[in-house]
Amino acid sequence: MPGDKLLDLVEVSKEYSGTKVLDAVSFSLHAGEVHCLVGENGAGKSTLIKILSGAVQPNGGQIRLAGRVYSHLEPKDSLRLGIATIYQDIDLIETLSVADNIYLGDELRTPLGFVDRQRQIRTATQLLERLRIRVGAAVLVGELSPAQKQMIQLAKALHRESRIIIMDEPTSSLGHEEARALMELVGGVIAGGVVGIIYISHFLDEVFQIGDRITVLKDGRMVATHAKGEVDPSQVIREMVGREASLFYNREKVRIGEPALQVSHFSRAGAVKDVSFEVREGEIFGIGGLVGSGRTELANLLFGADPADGGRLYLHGQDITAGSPHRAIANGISMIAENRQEDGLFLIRPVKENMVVLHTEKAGPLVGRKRENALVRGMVKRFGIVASPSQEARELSGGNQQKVIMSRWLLSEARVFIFDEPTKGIDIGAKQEIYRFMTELAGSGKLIIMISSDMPELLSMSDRIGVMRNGEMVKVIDAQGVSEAELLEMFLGIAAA
Amino acid sequence: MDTQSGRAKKAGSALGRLFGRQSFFLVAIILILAIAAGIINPKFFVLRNLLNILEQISVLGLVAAGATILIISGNFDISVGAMIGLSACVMAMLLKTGMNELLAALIGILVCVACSLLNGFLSIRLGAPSFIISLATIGVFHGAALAATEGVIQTIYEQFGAISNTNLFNVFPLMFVISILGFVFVHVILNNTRLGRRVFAIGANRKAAFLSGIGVKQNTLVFFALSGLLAGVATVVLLSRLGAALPTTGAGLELKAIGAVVIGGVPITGGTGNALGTFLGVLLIGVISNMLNLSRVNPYYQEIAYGALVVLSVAVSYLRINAGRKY
Amino acid sequence: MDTQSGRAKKAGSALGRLFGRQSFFLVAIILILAIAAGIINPKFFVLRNLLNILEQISVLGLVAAGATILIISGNFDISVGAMIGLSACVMAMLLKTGMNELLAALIGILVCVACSLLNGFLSIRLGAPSFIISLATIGVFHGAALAATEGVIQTIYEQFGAISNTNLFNVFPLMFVISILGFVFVHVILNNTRLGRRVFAIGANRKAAFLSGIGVKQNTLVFFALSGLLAGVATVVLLSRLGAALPTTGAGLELKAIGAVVIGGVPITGGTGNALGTFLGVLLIGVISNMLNLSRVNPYYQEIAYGALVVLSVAVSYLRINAGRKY
Amino acid sequence: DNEGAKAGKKLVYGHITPGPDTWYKRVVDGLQLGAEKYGVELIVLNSDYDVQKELANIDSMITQGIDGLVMFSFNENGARIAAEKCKKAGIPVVVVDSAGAIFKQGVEVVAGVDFDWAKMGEMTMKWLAKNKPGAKWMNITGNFTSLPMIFLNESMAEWSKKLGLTLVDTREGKFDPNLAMNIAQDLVQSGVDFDTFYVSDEDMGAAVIRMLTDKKLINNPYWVISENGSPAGIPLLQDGRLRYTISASPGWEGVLAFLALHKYVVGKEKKVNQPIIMPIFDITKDNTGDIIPWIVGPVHFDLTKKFYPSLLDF
Ligand SMILES: Nc1ncnc2c1ncn2[C@@H]1O[C@H](COP(=O)(O)OP(=O)(O)OP(=O)(O)O)[C@@H](O)[C@H]1O
Ligand SMILES: Nc1ncnc2c1ncn2[C@@H]1O[C@H](COP(=O)(O)OP(=O)(O)OP(=O)(O)O)[C@@H](O)[C@H]1O
Ligand SMILES: [Mg+2]
Ligand SMILES: [Mg+2]
Repeated sequence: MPGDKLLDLVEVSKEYSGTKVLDAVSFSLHAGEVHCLVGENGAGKSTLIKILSGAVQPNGGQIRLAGRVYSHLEPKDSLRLGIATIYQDIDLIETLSVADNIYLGDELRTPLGFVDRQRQIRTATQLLERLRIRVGAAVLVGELSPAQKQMIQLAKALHRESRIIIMDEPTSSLGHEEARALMELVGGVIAGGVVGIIYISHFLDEVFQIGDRITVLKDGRMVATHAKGEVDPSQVIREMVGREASLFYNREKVRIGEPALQVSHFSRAGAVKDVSFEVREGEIFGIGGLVGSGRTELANLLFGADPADGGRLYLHGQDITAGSPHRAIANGISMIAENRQEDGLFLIRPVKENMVVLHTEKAGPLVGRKRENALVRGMVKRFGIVASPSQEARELSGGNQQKVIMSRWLLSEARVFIFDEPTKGIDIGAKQEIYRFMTELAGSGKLIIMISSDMPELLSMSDRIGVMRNGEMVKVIDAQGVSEAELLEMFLGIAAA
Repeated sequence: MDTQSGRAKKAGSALGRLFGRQSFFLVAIILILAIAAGIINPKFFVLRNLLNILEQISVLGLVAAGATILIISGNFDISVGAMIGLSACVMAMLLKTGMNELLAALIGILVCVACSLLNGFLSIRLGAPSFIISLATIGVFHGAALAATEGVIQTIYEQFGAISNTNLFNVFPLMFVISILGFVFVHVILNNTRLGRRVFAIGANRKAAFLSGIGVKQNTLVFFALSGLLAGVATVVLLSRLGAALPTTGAGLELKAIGAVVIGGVPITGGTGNALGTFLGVLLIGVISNMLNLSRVNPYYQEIAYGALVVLSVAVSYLRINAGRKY
Repeated sequence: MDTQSGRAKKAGSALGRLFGRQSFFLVAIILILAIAAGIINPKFFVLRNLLNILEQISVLGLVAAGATILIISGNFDISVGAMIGLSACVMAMLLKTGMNELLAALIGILVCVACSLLNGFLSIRLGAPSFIISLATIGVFHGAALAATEGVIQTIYEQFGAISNTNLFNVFPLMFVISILGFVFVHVILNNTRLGRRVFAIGANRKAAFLSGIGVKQNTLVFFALSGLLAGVATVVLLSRLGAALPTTGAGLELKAIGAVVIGGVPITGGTGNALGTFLGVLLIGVISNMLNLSRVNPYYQEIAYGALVVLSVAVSYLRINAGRKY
Repeated sequence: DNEGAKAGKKLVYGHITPGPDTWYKRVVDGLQLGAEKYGVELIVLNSDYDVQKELANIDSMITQGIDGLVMFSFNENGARIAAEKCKKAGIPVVVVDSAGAIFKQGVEVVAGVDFDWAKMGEMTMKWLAKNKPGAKWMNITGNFTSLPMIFLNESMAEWSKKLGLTLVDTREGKFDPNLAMNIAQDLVQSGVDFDTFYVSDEDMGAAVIRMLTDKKLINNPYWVISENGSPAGIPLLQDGRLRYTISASPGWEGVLAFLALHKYVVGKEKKVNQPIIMPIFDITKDNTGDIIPWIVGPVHFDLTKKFYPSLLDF
């Protein structure tokens, strides 16, 4: 039962240096509905909502909002008109506290006009509690993990009494529990019947769970808008990708061999406690746990990115413990970091350089352009990266950036791969391609450790799963036949040990 | 969650919290240098000498306080020395025509604000880094001062001495009090006002600031105006101290100020920092200069000693903080 | 896929691709200024004058070529002027003792490399920005030169003139050819070597570079060494040109070089840029200085005009690129 | 070789000045006065104390085909290069303030106008010894690298010893009044025993005097003496806070340089390497009227007539 019309985007278009990334897209939103936006990486979803939030100026079309017609918006107009946006990429001020970030541009003030930081911290704490975000309001944002930052973005958007809330892949770095909390929150907000939500996600189950309408974008054009219940996931996938693809990936199993990689007693004060496990030949070893359980910290230790208090790594009995990423890479270890923008991308450098950096490091003092170009072309094609190799990485859509990072490490010819949230933000079609690649790697004798907060992914891709809780690897289970609910119980530590 | 608060706890002792870590080490270095200076020459600790130091750092202090805002916000103004020269010459010339001192001071301050705004405006309007714009406007300001004075020193003799002659409670040089007020002003702006939040936001992440509805361009202009205002006050103090102005008056102050700000813990890319750090940076520079002057080091070696002491200070204050940094 | 190739095609005309956008506009500005200069004073286009410009920019060119590497990598060395002064004095003193010219030149270059490495080493070791370290070492280098010479000019008369006297094909000043070779060297490093990729990677995102297995610290030292090497060659050329050295020889070159690099399109935060842009920045500065000298503008107004022309050039080259930028 | 002159075209002289400064400005004024009087065009370029810019300025002067150059360099080498390059281009050169060094190097110029810096040091010390026997003095010099400063400092140190005075220490004021003031303030505080500041120009001297006045230390115990006779010092001499200076007028120096060059260019002078050493006088409270004015005017031609009649003889 849709309420008032909150918003009408009419034939909105956007070009970047002559290329149309949005072509006459129309889109509307009513009070009390969740309108989902789906499409492949680079389809133009983020661009569309950035036009609405004022971050991007359209080249044509109208924005009908609050009884008026706008040709374009500025962020401050948009905020004033009651539009709150949670961006896909984290855009917070790392040097300010959580409370300062939440109230940025809209500070609470004392009667004398000074910023009332005490009150900001108090009210922010209340807000965070209400949203079940367990982060202190006075903590500096720079100290938070990506997932925590993502949740702060949420709080920042929600602290204003907004009528239109835009969420661009809000759950991509959240754990299962946080994602479920967010779903509940969305449900609660919508139930009031006043607010409308635009929701972008690559998780179709989420979309079908909370969406009232679903709009599909492809190559910057609108394919269709469906009401909930009039469409099934396979049709939406077909409209997005242009072919059949399954929601669940059924990987080929590889023959599991002897234990090859031995992770032995890794510790780091305050983060990781005495973690040991083995990875066998042909195996994909999954690591699961709640956000903040120390998975990323563990990966950083294995890769030598952070100093460990202790721990050795053996491959076929040979000690390959690394004190630095440089050593790690030399020893045949690769790590795809969780935070693509901070830890991975050279944002102002071309896609090509981003992709081949490891190859260049290996290949000798002179750059071999031909070989590089060939490698880049191969990856662009294989993963369907919507970008030219000479484009700066910052101009890519979030999912395409992730693909670039994946390509970099897949090109690295390592023996041990550590993937930390590998498919974050990647569309369904390309996800399958990445899974296929990982399976191939496993099949060719590489050892793979995969950290993932995406339960279906973790369950379908892993042979065994190490469960982490408070920095400890509490158990290692066989992934076969485990349900999501059972796994979550183990993460939380409710199930019998 | 508890990992975090644990980390936070370890980060700071009571003193550390009071000063922030960098500032804590700066205080320590200043004390060590002061004690060394006192051992070399006991006169260092004579009240009169300590007051001299305060007097000598007051002009640099005002300039550096303004630079703190700019640098945190991700901007640079390296024409400050030249604009001080221009403003000092204008003021001196006006005073020589017999203009009222207050009015002349006001005009001098306005000259600095206008020059600073010009830098800000050009940088914003052209989308060019303020560093390169202000590098170019050095020539404009210095040239204007030259054209106005034809390079001739503008001496005002007994006029305009009120600021430099006055000591509060018969002890504290008024100049230093003004300088401290400048720091307090900057401190309050940075910590207690919306404008201050914007300084950090724009300096740390322009795009995020913009997306939060902050008018990046307008606010940047305000930062330049503030820096100009403090440079203007610095000029008034300087002119009062010197009693004469040349186009080169103030030359080099901008680099010293930037140095003090960076020693005080602001990264050159901006985004974080505080007024106290800058104050300590300025004080450190003042103590080093003074102790060298008192020390009778061979004049040819004084500059070496100065540079080496600054490096040493930076070493102590950064080394502890970045111990174990891998990249 | 087809969207991409379409994009690439539209993005650049033939000229645009050749130069990159910023460089294209720089070339345009230089041409416009040259034509204006020629109208004001036809002597501008006399071959001798054009060659003079090339000669005049050769030292700055070498320094700026080295600064390009450093600035792209996210570092600064503002002690270059002082290290040139020191190295020039050392070389001149050695020549006066009758040392072989080649050997003296080699030692001079090594002095610059050593000074530069010192900056790099301190900055890395202390985790302090190279800007502040090199600000402090200015005093060390300049003081060392003062102490060595006691301020007395070191004149080498007829010695060491080979570089500045020689013209290739009887026309092109050898100095300029050396400078061009410096640019080619930097260009090749940046574009064709792994080291160059590291310059960009470290400048664009230190942490990502570290996680990609690049030795950030070791490579940063190499960048400093390269910058020192080019500064050393610049010193040799400068000394050959001047025939005498003072501790102040070279003072101010660093700021001009940084200016040229930034005009040439390198952001002061590093990460991107190219040697051609810097070369054009240097050429622009050379043309402006020369045309002002020929224009018979009152010297007091020359500085204003110089600053204004630089702003104008920055305007033309940045305005087009950043048109519509909102923050 | 002076086609311009021969063709009856307006002559163009060039002047390269070291940097912006009151002294240099008055030299320019003197040249300008001469140029106006004799209908010559004067081009002035400023080196900004930058050796490279100085070199570019020399090139530029040659490109512009000037008929004569008055070269004022802040380092003897600049003057030498100008002389050599101009000789190649057939342009006569007069050097200012670096005559001694130029003649010593055997480079040919038309004339060198200069002061006898060593003599200046001697006079200063003699006056001090006479008026404050056994004085302990502190030297706040200009730039360590400036040639006149080097000569002056050497001579002062030598005469100070000879006359039983004590040179306590030397500091570089860099001609920056602010720096000179800070140094003086710290020295006063340092506990070092001295009673006189020698400050190498009145601009810095005035700043030091202002500080001493504020601290009520002027003349009690600290005397301030200086050099140059700039207008900035005159009121201070008159009220007794500046004890001594030496009169040396840059305006006149400019006039003399112009005349020396012009006489050669118009062909009335054939001699080269003529030294024109300007007279210097002790100046104290009692004879401030004798200061040769810095600001140019007819008086400088009168003085020229008195001291260098032959220069006007064309
Ligand atoms: N600043 C820019 N310059 C050039 N092209 C851009 C720029 N920003 C976005 N694009 C291009 O616009 C297209 C649409 O990007 P957008 O971010 O809207 O995709 P998306 O649908 O959100 O994809 P994803 O699922 O990966 O987040 C992409 O091809 C992207 O490369
Ligand atoms: N730089 C940092 N400063 C302070 N705390 C940090 C920092 N990085 C991580 N943490 C904290 O350390 C804990 C472990 O984080 P880690 O990233 O290893 O967890 P994770 O299991 O990978 O979960 P996530 O999904 O959040 O990455 C978290 O509580 C996180 O907030
Ligand atoms: Mg997106
Ligand atoms: Mg993680």
